[in-house]
Amino acid sequence: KMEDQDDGTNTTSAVMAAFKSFQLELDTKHDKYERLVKLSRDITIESKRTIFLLHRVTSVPGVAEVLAESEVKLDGVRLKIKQIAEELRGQDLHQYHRAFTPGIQEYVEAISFQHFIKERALISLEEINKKLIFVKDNTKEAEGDQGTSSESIQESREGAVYFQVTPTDYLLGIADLTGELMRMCINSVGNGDIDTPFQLSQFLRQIYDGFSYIGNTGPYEVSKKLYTLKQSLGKVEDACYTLRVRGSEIPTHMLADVFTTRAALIDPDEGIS
Amino acid sequence: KMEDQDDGTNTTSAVMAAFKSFQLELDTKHDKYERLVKLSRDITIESKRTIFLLHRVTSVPGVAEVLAESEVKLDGVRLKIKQIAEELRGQDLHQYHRAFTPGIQEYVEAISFQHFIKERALISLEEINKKLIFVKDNTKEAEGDQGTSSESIQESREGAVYFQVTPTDYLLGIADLTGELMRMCINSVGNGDIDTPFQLSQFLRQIYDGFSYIGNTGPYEVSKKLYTLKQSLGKVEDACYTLRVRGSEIPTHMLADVFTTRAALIDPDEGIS
Amino acid sequence: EMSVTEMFSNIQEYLSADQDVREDIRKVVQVLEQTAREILTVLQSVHQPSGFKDIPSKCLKARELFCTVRNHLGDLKTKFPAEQYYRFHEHWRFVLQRVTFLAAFVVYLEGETLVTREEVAGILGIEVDREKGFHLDIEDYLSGILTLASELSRLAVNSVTAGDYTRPLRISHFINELDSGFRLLNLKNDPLRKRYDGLKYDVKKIEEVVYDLSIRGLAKEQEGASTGDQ
Amino acid sequence: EMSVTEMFSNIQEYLSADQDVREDIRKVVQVLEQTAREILTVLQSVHQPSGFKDIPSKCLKARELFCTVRNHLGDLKTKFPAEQYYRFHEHWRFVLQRVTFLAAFVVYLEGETLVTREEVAGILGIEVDREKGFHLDIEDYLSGILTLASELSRLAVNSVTAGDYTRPLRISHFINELDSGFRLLNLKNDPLRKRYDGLKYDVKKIEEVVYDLSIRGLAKEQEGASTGDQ
Amino acid sequence: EMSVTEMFSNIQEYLSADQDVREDIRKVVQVLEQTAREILTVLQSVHQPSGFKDIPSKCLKARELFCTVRNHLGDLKTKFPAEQYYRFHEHWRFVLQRVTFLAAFVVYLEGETLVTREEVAGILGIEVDREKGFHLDIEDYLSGILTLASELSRLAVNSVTAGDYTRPLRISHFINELDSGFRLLNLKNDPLRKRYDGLKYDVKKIEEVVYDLSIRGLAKEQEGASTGDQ
Amino acid sequence: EMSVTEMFSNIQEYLSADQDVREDIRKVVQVLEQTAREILTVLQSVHQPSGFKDIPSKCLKARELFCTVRNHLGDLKTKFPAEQYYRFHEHWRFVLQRVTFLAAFVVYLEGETLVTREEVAGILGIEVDREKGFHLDIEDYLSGILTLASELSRLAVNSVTAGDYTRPLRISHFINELDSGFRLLNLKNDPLRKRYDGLKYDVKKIEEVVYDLSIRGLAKEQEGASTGDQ
Amino acid sequence: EMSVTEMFSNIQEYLSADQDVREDIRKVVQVLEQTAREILTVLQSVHQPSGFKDIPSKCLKARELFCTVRNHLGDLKTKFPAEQYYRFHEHWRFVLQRVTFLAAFVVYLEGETLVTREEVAGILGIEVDREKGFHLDIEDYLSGILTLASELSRLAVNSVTAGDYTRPLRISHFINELDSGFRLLNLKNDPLRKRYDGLKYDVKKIEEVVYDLSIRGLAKEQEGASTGDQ
Amino acid sequence: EMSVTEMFSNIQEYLSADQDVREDIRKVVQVLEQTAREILTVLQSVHQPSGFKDIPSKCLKARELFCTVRNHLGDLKTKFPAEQYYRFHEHWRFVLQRVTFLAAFVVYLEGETLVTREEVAGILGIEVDREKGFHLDIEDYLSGILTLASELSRLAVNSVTAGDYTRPLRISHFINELDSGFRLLNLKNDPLRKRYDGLKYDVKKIEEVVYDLSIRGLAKEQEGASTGDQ
Ligand SMILES: [Mn+2]
Ligand SMILES: [Mn+2]
Repeated sequence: KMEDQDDGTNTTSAVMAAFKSFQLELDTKHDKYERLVKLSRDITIESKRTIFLLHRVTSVPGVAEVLAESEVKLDGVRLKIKQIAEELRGQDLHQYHRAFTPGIQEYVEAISFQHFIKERALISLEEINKKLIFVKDNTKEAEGDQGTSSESIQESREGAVYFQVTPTDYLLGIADLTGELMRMCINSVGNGDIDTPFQLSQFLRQIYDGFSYIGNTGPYEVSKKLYTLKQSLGKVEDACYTLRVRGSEIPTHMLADVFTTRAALIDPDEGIS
Repeated sequence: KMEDQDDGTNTTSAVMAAFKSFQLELDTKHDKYERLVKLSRDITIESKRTIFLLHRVTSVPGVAEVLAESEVKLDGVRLKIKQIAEELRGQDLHQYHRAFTPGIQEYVEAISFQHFIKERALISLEEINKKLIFVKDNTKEAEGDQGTSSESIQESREGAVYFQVTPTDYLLGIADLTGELMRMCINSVGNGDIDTPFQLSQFLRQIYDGFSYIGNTGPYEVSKKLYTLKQSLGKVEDACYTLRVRGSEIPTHMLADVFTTRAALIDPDEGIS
Repeated sequence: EMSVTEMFSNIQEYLSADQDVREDIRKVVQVLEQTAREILTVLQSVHQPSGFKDIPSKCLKARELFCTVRNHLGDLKTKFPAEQYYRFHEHWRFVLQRVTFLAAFVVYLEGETLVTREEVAGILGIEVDREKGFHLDIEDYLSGILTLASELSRLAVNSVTAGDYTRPLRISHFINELDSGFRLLNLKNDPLRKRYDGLKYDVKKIEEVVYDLSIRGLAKEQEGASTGDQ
Repeated sequence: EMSVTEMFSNIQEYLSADQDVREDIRKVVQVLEQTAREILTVLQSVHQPSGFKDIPSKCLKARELFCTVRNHLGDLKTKFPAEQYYRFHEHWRFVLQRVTFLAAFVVYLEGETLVTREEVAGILGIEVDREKGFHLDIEDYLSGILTLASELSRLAVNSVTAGDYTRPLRISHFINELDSGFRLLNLKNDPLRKRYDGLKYDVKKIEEVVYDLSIRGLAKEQEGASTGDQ
Repeated sequence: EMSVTEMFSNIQEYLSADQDVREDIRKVVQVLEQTAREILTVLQSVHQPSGFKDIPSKCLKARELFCTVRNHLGDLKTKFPAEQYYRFHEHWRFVLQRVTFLAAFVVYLEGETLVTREEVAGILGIEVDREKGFHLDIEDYLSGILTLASELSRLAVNSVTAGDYTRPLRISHFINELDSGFRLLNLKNDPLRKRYDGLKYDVKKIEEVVYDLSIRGLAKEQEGASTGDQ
Repeated sequence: EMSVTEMFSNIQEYLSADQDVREDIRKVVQVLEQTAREILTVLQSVHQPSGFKDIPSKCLKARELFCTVRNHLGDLKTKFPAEQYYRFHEHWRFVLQRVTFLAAFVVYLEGETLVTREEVAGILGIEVDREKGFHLDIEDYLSGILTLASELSRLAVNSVTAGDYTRPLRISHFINELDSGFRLLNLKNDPLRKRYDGLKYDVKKIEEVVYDLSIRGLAKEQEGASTGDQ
Repeated sequence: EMSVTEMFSNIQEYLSADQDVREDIRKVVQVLEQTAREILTVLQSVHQPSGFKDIPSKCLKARELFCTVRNHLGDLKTKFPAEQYYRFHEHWRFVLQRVTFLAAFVVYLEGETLVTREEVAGILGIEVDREKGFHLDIEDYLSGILTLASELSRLAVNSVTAGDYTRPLRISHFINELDSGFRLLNLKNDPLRKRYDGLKYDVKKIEEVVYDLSIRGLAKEQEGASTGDQ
Repeated sequence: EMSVTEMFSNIQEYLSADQDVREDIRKVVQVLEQTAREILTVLQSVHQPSGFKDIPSKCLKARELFCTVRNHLGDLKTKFPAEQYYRFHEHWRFVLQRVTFLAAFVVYLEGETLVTREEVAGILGIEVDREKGFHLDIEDYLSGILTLASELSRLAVNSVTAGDYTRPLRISHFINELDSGFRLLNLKNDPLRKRYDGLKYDVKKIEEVVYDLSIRGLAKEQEGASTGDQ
């Protein structure tokens, strides 16, 4: 039935050979993409869990312990990012960007949250990227149990592997951070902590001003998050407002009692500055 | 600052203990879900590649070879489904259904396509499920390189593991199959094969009638695919129409030539029945 | 040719049966919702100034209505194969969270303790372990508990209105414990997470009530007395 | 406080620079599209009955215009850092597929062979390997080739109108080979897959033309002659 | 052939007539909305500190404007056959809910009672029973009542600002009763259900106002006095 | 207080009754859809190559099933007061368009004429005039007719495949008439307008079938013979 | 306070006036659409086998109806200030494209030439230059022309059915010229670009008709004869 | 043939010119947006606790930046013929609403008055009357005013936090007046209507702030003092 097809295929081995190489090239690319998607999912989950862990600082006494535990978790995440970096070695990062961008954004959110808790400051893109320079380390490598992905790692080249978070992923991660900061603020109020909300409102306002300054010149995904960001800021400002309003009543009533029964409450005026 | 929180947490170890167990339960569930999503993605990719492979039967002489190769690929897919089955052992399949339904639907599409090529018939749900009963086999198990997931497999129980495709996943897979059958039909015309299009139009009409009969009583996803299904049928009917119309011209011209130069072309009237 | 038609007939039969099951479930769920609303009406009255006096009798009345809930849930179990719980989960998920909340509210009002999953299951006449039969999903249990938290923040406000200045402190203690518990959990971006996000506002509200009482010296006054009561 | 503002200033600078790069790229791409339309107009005339006579001269004219294409692409390369090809890929993806098709069409018309990726890269003055610089992405190459297939199915039809009965057979042979090649590929559900789905209709159309010629004995007549030509 | 043309001509006549009816309805609805906005402006002023003094005169003024509403609705009835109420329901649904709310607000301000469906129908000059003619659909009535609830939560806030510390308590009582009423209803997942879900926020808001008064001893102070007033 | 509770109890009664009506309607509509699907299965078989032979017997079978349709629709009428047709219209709108199409298809297959609204009403056992009772809305009739057009374009294709070369010509004539009819209508930008926009594709499709037959002399050949048949 | 009210009253006056203008425009556009449909019905009949005979008389009839179009458009101009053309453009954009197509179709049928923008403006009694008054926007002109292309591909098919084998060749020539013209344009990614992408299907369709005639020797046969006719 | 090519060449010239105009407009709009963002940054700092002290200096700084706005808008006017305002309206609509808001904010901060359309036009260096040239469309003015309302509700909150207890009362008065104004308008179901629906949330928010101050006696306390200041 298909005789003329037959000799067609035989005589034109050049075209078929070319397409066989295309097949290999495409499959290799797709497989790599798929491995990156899986790494990204792992990073997302572990980063989210780190954020949950970090929220415990507002209720638990041992801040240092929580921070230490979060560092261990983030070290784990960074090992995954190292695997991404290894996959991307010699590649154009942007070719596979869509595969791992969700995970990286979530990592930015987690590390910047941790950084805020430690330093009460915004982590810079440079600081984030500095932590993503990995020295070649075979012992650590063997430890990782992802048999599938380690097969294709080319460890032949000398020197460090590194991963570069793009400014856009950084921005998107920071935009999400503001939601966590809002949660932290409300939690602080609930726990009788008055300093933190005022600190947070200052900090969030700075970030909000920063995003307003960028406005719609950034990528579309950033503009989309502006609304949520504004809402979070509103919630934090409302919380500070309430603290201020209720604080206004102390002097008129039995002030002494307050200080004896609730030593945690300090004069809110201090908190404002 | 948070002294009263402190003794709160100490004195109420019952509640905290309960929540610690909840934490474990939730994390276990989410981890399992995640592993199933990954398996599903693997199944999808491998099933899609099997379908591409099967389309080569209309252009390549060795149908048997292609079928054999597809069987090897589908064996690989079934090993992954076995892993799903092992994850689900003792679980309620529907609890994790959303995690693996895309992969399973794609597998149904691939196996039913293979079955049609072999048997020119629709594979039944029972036949599909029959192939998803797995005997405990430790050698095969060790072969699988997914170190992460094998950790949690409980191989203690005796007997076979099995997986049951739901009727809905079966329906959705078959709905997608019709798209592949349409492709196969047009490819056949392009390759001068006249029997196949008429067989396919008969077969597709039956499936279309079947879906019409189910109508909107099925799940929403099925209804959504009805339009594409109707379009595929239209394309196949058009192809048969063209074959018939152009076939009508033979007798009036130099019929003999046709048979000598293009032996592949048989009288289209035969193809109609 | 015959076989394709047959196959689709079989599937159509399956789908019909499935719809019948769902229809049956929907009916039971509807009456269950009705009963849940009745229990809610009974318990809601504790927010009224007058309602603080006879909490025990309200609890008793609610307990009685839970018999009906048990009956309905007993009925529900018979409508589908036990091992397909999650196939139809969406149908009763909402109402089960609702009655869990109601059970938790009753238990709280009775003894100011957090109802355990086992207790809820007991009150509803269902199981804790999936393997044993119709059970209470952990996320549904947690969701019900979160509704309790927001109900208690309202109760704290209203108990001040009713002149009971010690209850808010006890509620505060209770809610803080609950909050600590929830902070142990890693939630996905699902409805439960969204509901959990509301908890911090309940905690905040109660803290504000306690604060209001503190600065007025109202908390301290009664504190000694009420601790004895507990 | 200062530092947050600074950080956002830096990012804003980055974003501005990014937009400038994109603006530059867009401008070059626009003139490239203009040139592509000109080449297309030159080559389109082969579909006219009169156009079959002087194909070589048309090809020459197109070849000249490819110089301009090379210049534009040379210009394009200078607009962004070489290793960020895929960051801006979407901007030139479409036009690169377009000129790939045009190169493939010229090469086909000249010698009835399938242009290789290397040849296209040569005609466009770009690279094959990503590592070496501005290159031709494999999917863009394949996409351009698929456009050729559909152009050839049209050419088969029009060559019959123009009285050339042997060309369709040669096209049929060529397209069948291409089809066999594409069947080796595993495509994702992306634009390329969608475009590939059209190939089977081109194959079908050409098969129908060949059939029409066969049953009228028109194919055979000239066949001997044209085989010699090739 | 003739008959098909004739048939479609008839159909076109029908379609034109239908479009004319809708156009007529739209025009009446527009002026009705205008009047509704005027009534709202009259009643809105009760939220102003000064507005608490002359509520009765505001109500009178609103009552007068309801004459205009009655006229417009009387006009509306003449625009379409009575039995096709639901065919065009969407056109006036929104404005009918609006004027229902306004009627309920007036009635509340006058005597602090919940307007009945009969009363609303009376004020609007329409029917309660669907059988008797242009009527007030029950869902539209309920929707108007829910708008009242949210208006009253705002009134509670503003009456405190205006120095009236007893009104919030009365509003609280009223709203609680309304809430109990709604809890008797088994609402489907429709727009009304969604709006009802908002009621609990109004209830909570008013409870918090009452709480604020209680904890500052402001509620009791006036209570004795105001009870006399009423 | 009593009165509010009473009032809401009454309202709940009304709402329950309404929900029961809707439940009843839904059930009848469901079986109606089932019957409609059965008729479709019967009629769809005319597209099979073998199906062209025994069209009359298929029509008879469909006619029998329309008895069931009439019964279901007769049942449906009893479920709600006649003047509330438009209140529940959305429940049966889709299925009524469906059975209208099926009636139009049967009538076409029997005598190749366009079914009138009166005929459809007769087949379905319902009214044409809204005033007389449960009727066939004009938009629903038109929608059913448009479905027929697209079914006939498919039939034209398949009748050629089955070797019947004259039917497409008759279908072409029929569809052109229908198209002229629709051109008399001034449709708004509603679903019907969108569906009508699809009619031109059906017209074009059938014209191309007729063209294919004409250019091969197939239309004329059979025409003589078949004209005698009819 | 006074001034704010005054200011908003002024604004409301402005808004009302604007809405009135839009209402007026809508009404004129509606009758214009009616007339456009009538012209279409007149011209559509050229697709009928019988329609090929008296094309001139159909064109005359259409020309008469264009008087009405001119009147309506004259009316439209008076409804709004000339310099606000683009403020209300969306209201008449669609119908203007429609009558442009109809004018282009008439002109083609009369002399097989492409109507210029000036000619269309003349037929419609409007301006070409925006500065001079109510004009025909260039995009709307182009859009009307593209509709003509698809109508001609249909005409090519139907003229073969009607036995006129030379018209498709002339249409093919005309369409190729049009296609070359459009290739000179640099269209943005707007609706027009999308519509232009459809042109290549019309070109292809007509080429296939010509092919069908060629391979059967039908094109040549008549060619000699028909050339004389023209 | 010549003429078609010529015609399309002319059209392409026109299209190019049009695209150039749009490109020019886009560029000016981009820098205008940049300036708008700078003004926003200046004014947003009033929300900082420290920002309440030097509002006048912030306003001065903003006023200076409005010079730049005027220059940009002056530049914008030169990019297209005045009568084609609505042809390109969408390009600058958003930014014009933005700078209107900023102008309204400055004017409010300076003297706590509502900026009129005339004032905005003055600040922006554009016209009020459409006839006189590049003007401020009324919808754009209203949209800018609504943005001010929501900014002021935020300002009320933050001024309390900063210890200024009288500002919220003045804002409340201002917003109520604005609300009354808007109630005079009959807005269609367009974006403006949607934005207006948000105004009631701003009103409510500010009323709650005033309430919080009233119940704690904070409003009165400062009022005496601050009244002197003003
Ligand atoms: Mn987050
Ligand atoms: Mn598929």
